[in-house]
Amino acid sequence: MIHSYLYLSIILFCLGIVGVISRRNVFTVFMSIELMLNAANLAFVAFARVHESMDGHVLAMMVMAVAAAEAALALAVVILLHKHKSKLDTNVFSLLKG
Amino acid sequence: MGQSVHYLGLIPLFPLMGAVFIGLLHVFTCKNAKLPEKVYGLLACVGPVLSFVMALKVFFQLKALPVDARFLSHNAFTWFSVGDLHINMGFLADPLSCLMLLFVTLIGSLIHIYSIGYMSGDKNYGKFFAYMNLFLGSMLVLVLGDSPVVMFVGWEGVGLCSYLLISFYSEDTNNVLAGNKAFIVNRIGDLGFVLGMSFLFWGIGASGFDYLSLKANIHHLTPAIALTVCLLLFVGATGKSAQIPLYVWLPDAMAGPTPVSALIHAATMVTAGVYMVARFSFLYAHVELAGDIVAWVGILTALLAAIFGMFQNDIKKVLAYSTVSQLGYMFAGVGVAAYSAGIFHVFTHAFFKALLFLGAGSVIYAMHHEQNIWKMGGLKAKMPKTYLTMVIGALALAGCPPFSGFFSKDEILFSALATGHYGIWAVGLLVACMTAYYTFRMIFVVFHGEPRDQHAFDHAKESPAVMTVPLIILAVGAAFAGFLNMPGVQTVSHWLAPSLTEHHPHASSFVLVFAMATSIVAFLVGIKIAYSKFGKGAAEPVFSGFEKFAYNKFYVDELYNAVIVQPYKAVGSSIWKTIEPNVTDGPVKAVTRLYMMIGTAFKVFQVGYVRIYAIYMIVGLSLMSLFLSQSLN
Amino acid sequence: MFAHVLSVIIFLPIIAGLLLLATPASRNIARFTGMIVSLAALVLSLDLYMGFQSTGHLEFVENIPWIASLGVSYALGVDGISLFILMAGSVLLPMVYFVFATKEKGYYANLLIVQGAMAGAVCAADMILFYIFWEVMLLPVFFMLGLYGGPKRLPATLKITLYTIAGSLLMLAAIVYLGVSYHAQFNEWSFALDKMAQLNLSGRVAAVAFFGFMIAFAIKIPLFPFHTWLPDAYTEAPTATTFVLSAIMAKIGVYGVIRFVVPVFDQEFARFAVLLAYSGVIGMMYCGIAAITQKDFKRMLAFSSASHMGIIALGVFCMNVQALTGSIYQIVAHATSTGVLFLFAGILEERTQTRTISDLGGIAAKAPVFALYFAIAMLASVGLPGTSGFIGEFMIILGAVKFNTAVGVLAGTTLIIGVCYMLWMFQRVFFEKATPKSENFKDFSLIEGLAFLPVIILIIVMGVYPQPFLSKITPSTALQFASAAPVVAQAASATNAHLPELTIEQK
Amino acid sequence: MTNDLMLLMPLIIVGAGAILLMLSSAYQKLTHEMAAYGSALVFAVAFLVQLSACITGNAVLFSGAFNGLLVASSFSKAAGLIILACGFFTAMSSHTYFKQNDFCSPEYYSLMVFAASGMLLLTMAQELITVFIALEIMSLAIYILVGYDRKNVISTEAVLKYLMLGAFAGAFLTMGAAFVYGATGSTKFVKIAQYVAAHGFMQTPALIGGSFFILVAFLFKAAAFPFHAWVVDVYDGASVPVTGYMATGLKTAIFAVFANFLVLDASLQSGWITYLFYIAVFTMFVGNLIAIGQQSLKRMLAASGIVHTGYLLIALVAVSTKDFTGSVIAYYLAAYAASTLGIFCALSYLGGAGEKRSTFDDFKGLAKSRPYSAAAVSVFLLSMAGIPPTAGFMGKFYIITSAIEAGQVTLAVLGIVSSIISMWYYLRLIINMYFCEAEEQFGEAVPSNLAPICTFVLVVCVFAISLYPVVI
Repeated sequence: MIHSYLYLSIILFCLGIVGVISRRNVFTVFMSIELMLNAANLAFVAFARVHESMDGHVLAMMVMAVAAAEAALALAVVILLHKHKSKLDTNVFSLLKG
Repeated sequence: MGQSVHYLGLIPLFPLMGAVFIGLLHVFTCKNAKLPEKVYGLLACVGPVLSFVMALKVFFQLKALPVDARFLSHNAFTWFSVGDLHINMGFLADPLSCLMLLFVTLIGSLIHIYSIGYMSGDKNYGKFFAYMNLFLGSMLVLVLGDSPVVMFVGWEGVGLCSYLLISFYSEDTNNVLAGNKAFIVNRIGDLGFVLGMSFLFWGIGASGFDYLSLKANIHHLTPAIALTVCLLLFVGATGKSAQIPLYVWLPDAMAGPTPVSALIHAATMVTAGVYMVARFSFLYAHVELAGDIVAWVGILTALLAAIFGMFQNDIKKVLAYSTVSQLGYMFAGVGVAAYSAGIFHVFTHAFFKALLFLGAGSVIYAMHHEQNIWKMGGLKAKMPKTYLTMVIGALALAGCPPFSGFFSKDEILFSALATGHYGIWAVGLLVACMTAYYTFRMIFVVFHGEPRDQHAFDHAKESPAVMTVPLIILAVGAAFAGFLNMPGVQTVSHWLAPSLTEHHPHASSFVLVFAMATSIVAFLVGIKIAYSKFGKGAAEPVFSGFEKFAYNKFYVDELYNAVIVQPYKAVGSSIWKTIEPNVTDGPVKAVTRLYMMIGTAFKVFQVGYVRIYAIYMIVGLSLMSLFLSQSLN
Repeated sequence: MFAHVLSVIIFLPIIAGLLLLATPASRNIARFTGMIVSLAALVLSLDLYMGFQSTGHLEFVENIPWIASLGVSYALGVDGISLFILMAGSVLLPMVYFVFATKEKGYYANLLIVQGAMAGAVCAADMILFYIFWEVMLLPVFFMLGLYGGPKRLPATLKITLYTIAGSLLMLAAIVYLGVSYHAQFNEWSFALDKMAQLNLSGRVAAVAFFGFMIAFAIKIPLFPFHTWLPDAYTEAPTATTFVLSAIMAKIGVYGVIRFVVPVFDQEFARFAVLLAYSGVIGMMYCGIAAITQKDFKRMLAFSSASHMGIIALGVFCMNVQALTGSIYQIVAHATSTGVLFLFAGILEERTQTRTISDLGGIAAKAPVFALYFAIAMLASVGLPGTSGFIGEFMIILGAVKFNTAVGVLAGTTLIIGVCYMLWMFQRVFFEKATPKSENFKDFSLIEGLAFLPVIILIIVMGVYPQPFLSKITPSTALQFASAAPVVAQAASATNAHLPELTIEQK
Repeated sequence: MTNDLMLLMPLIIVGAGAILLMLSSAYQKLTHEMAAYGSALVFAVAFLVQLSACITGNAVLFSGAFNGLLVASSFSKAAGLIILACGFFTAMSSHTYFKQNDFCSPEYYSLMVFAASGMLLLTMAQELITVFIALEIMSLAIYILVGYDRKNVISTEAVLKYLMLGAFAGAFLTMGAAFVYGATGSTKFVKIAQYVAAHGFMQTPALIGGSFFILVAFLFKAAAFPFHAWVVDVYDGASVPVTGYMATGLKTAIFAVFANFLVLDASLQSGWITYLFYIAVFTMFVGNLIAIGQQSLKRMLAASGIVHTGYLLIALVAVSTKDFTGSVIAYYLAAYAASTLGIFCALSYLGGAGEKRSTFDDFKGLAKSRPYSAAAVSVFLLSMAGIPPTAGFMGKFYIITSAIEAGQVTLAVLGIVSSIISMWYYLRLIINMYFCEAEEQFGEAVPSNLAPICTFVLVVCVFAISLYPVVI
């Protein structure tokens, strides 16, 4: 029973990874990262059930909170980027290199 | 045992101090205030004369001692001492060194006096005498040194002075080059000397490295080492005493002032090699083979030099080659284990060769530094003293009885014959004949016949007394020194006996007479040919064929230049131009270049696309997890 | 004689130098400070020399724990080996301030620092301390070379610095390895020199550590084929730096071998001695032969210096007391002869504005005193008996013959090679006719003459009466072989195995 | 209890200080100079308290109350000291920096203090989620600081890269934490250690995977190969003081928690040792190779930061889990922080308006115009290069010693080799400063003396740390 949860979380996680490395739109990238975090949350919750302890649920909550903070910052950054180049393609932002 | 006397140390010290004093005087005065030449002259002669007096003192003190304990020694101080190696700055006066001492100081003093006249007017007058004194000091160290190492000090010292004096007229490049040649060739010999000493030390040096201890332990030396040491030391001798193959420097050394040629390159320094071999007689006497090699090298050198001597035009060159050839005789003598004969020839040769050189110097002086004999002639009338003395010298050199050269040379030939070295005897005889020829060729051409250069002839006049008096003294020596070791009398041989390891061959009196007769014949033949060709005066010959070949000394210098000097320089420049930057420094350069290349190449990976960075992460991560999964099962 | 004399000798110059750098002092103040401080150091080290007991062990020991947890301590001391290198530095360096009057402030300051650092490296009795001074030694050289060097100085600077640092970092690894293995064997931390001798090392790692040390020293000496930094550095460096490099710093490399490699790695050393000896002797010949074709006399002297270092190093590798003592003696002799020659070369360059041999000539006639001094130094460097050069060279050759006949014979050729290029140069610069550049060459002033006089006298004295010096060296050198005798002896005999007919019977 | 408070006090002070600054910066009157002094004050006080705490013994905090989430070991305290010092000097140098650059507001300093509180928490964290939260407190603050120059597209790009990859790594951390939690039923280090001790490490795949993900996150923050690519760009984009702060404080915190996590259990450490070995080697060499080619000083320093991470990883490989003091790591971090901060301090006033002086060539002839600053910079560079008698040498010496002692001779030798390689680009700057003539002129007016003073204080530190290695 637990395994299916884990499989799901792992699949989500991998989807997230694929999203990060394949997509060039900043928004999509951040969403993929959120996906990964939620995969982690799912795992936490699932394990919490296995161990029959509340810790996992608490942890999931905390992760969500942090993820929210991160997302807030991410949005700010997105706005900045759009201000500068009016594009959200990560490849546009490659002045720093070499 | 012999006794220790302190004044031995003084003998070399006098001239050395003189050298330092005169040298400083010269250095500090030469720029502005010039000192009168008299001062230098007097200062210069003090040292040698004092040493000569000391030498006499030594001689008489030795004479007083019983024959088997005839040596004086003085150990000044411990020079250096490391592990088994103990070297004292010690001096040893035994009959052998005493003999050398006497004639070195005597002739040294005479030549110093002579130089006062000869060098007059030279701007480096002081420097000259400083060098001369320095030389005499080193020579005396060489003679008196009680161990090979101390001898080596003198050995190198005289080499240095010879270098300095050959390149004395340093304005002219050729003189300096001649000086370099002399020093470098000598150094080649010295390498042999040093290595020889090293082997000797590791052989038997541990228990004392002075001659007496070495003599005592000589039987501990393995034959192989003994032979090696003998040959290596002989290499040293060939360098110093101008034997094949290292004789080439001596003729060029004539670039120096004539008194230098007389003192250093005829009378004293060049005989150091012979002296050294005689010193090591206790060693050479043990090694037959080494002796034979020495003898043959010697006699062949004598032959070669005689051949060259017959075709030289430069009066000093003639004498130079005759010196080389006489040195060859000496080595032949010591080679056949007739050490006393060899040393005796050194002794007599010192007189007549110094005489000849000084005479030649006097001629050159008179002819305003003209050295080509074909520019001279008929000088007999102009400078009788010089003529007479030089004839005496020539007769002695040519080995005319009863002049000194006859007895000493005859002694050598006789020993060769008596010890069964017939080949050496034969060659020796031939050389004797040639010697007579070229000596009198020179005499006839220079003094007889018509003057070839009228102008020079008119201005030519007899040299001042300060130059002629030494000539006369030397002439006396050249004439009568031979009687000291007449067959039957053998004073010198007996005198030397204690310090030499030789057993006189007991040959029948017939052999003795035969040897004498043959050498007299050789002399007569030689002089006859010379007279018939040049007696009436002759024009300068044009050489062709073999003569030309001999006149150019068989192109040996050119050969050495092509085979040794040029390749050496080539190697040098190739190292510097090619090997250093490309081979030795190659790896370093390569590493640097690689380093920079990689550095620039690596910038490519910093593409600047954040996505790519994420991909790096994932790729690395997946690789790691791959290894992980393998390590798990 | 007070307790911390060594520390004073080390830190007085360093502090003075740093102060000079930190303060806006004028160049004259800098020069006089340098003069006074270096003379003070000289006085102190003479005092030291007088007080030296020549027991063969370390004397004037100072030992203050520093990093307790790793047993690193501030430990100083001198023995017969280090004493002479220390003395060479103290005696020679004051001259520089007298001779070179018009240099930058930093020039003098750096000289002071390097003097102190070298003294420290020589006196250090703890490997970490040694390493620190060893590295610090390089920095002033780096700055002097880069700031006051010749036109092509930058590449030379980089080369010497990177080359040397590369070597010494490897040495650091080796040092640490020694410390750790001491901890492993005796279960206490220590980097003290005398304790390292008790280590018994073996196996591949030991050999690697051995080379870690050896390469560092080989680069510093420099030993063939690690010498390629030398010609450029010596040529481009300002005279004083070249002087320091050749006269003392190179010697510290040799000192390192004697002090660190021989006692600690006796097996490896015995194993590789022949190889090293050959590299020494080849270096001698290689550089000596290269020297003869140089157009630039400073570069020629650089090569000659490298050539001499080859022979000095050889003396160390010969594993017998004569050769070792010889090379220590030669260290001082070479410092006094070649070092001084470099100073003379500097003077020559300053007065004629050229370094090209062919531009010069006839100086002997123009400047007799200069010529005399130069000649004496030159003769010492070609090892003429009666000068300091002979004693060491003779003993080295002697020892080399014992160690390995072939090496000995090759080593002997130094007599010839040296004299070739030296005479060649002397002829062109001092003899022959004066050239436009050299015809109004100014002879030494009285001050300069007096400044150099002690060294010239020293050259003669060390040649005529060396025993007093040797008697201070030999106890220590003898001790070197007391420790590692058996291995070394059998190795030495093994090296001669290839010519049995020449194996010498020792009675 | 008081003792415990004492130990926690720095964290409290910093946290409170951060909030206070944040609030007070709402007032118009508060200029950013004042904020700078304020933050400096906070750091100074916290530092002193921490120092006094160091003198008193160490203990597990509130083992009852906080349930052992936080531990103040001597190591964490040392790390804390370093972090606070970094904060202090960064505040000072930013004060001078913002005399010449005008995108500052008081919040900047409060964010810096927030970051510091996150770092302190990180050093003491003994529980995975605490680690995660502390990491995020720190990172969020740093993200903002990196992108603080809103007008500047460069810094925006930098924050994009950092944020995106950082969040990416953060996701790994959470996933790792989840797995570890799943395997052991707890996220507390103590419990995990107990579990590992009971069941062994290699037997539980979830545990392996989890710890692996956690390591990945740490390695990313520490800028180890292959998670290093962002460093150069982000350091380049951020403003000088922030870069300095990241290079020193952040790295200190990360390595503190990294070590704490790694020494949980011997089998855990030994499980990862081979990977750390290779990562260390690659990190050193890749870092060097990136550094060689750089023209901009900031990028070179970033790359050299990667190399130093490599050295620290050597130390991690060599740490013994039994009696872990972390002294070697702490010492190296201190030495590295002193010299790096020093350089960034110097840059913050040498750089001039808009960081005009940034490339190697811009530093030519600096020794003429600013002899003392040039000397200071050379000292820092030599320290980074590990030339005695600077602190950098001692640090390297300790690391190599510990590595060889732990039998990692190869690693030690490779470390040496890498520091040989690194020589060139450190010397290069010295050569430019001393041996080359200036090509263009820069306004050398010093806006304020704080940064120069700090620089020289740090010079003294560099020598002091090496001559009195109290940490060991």
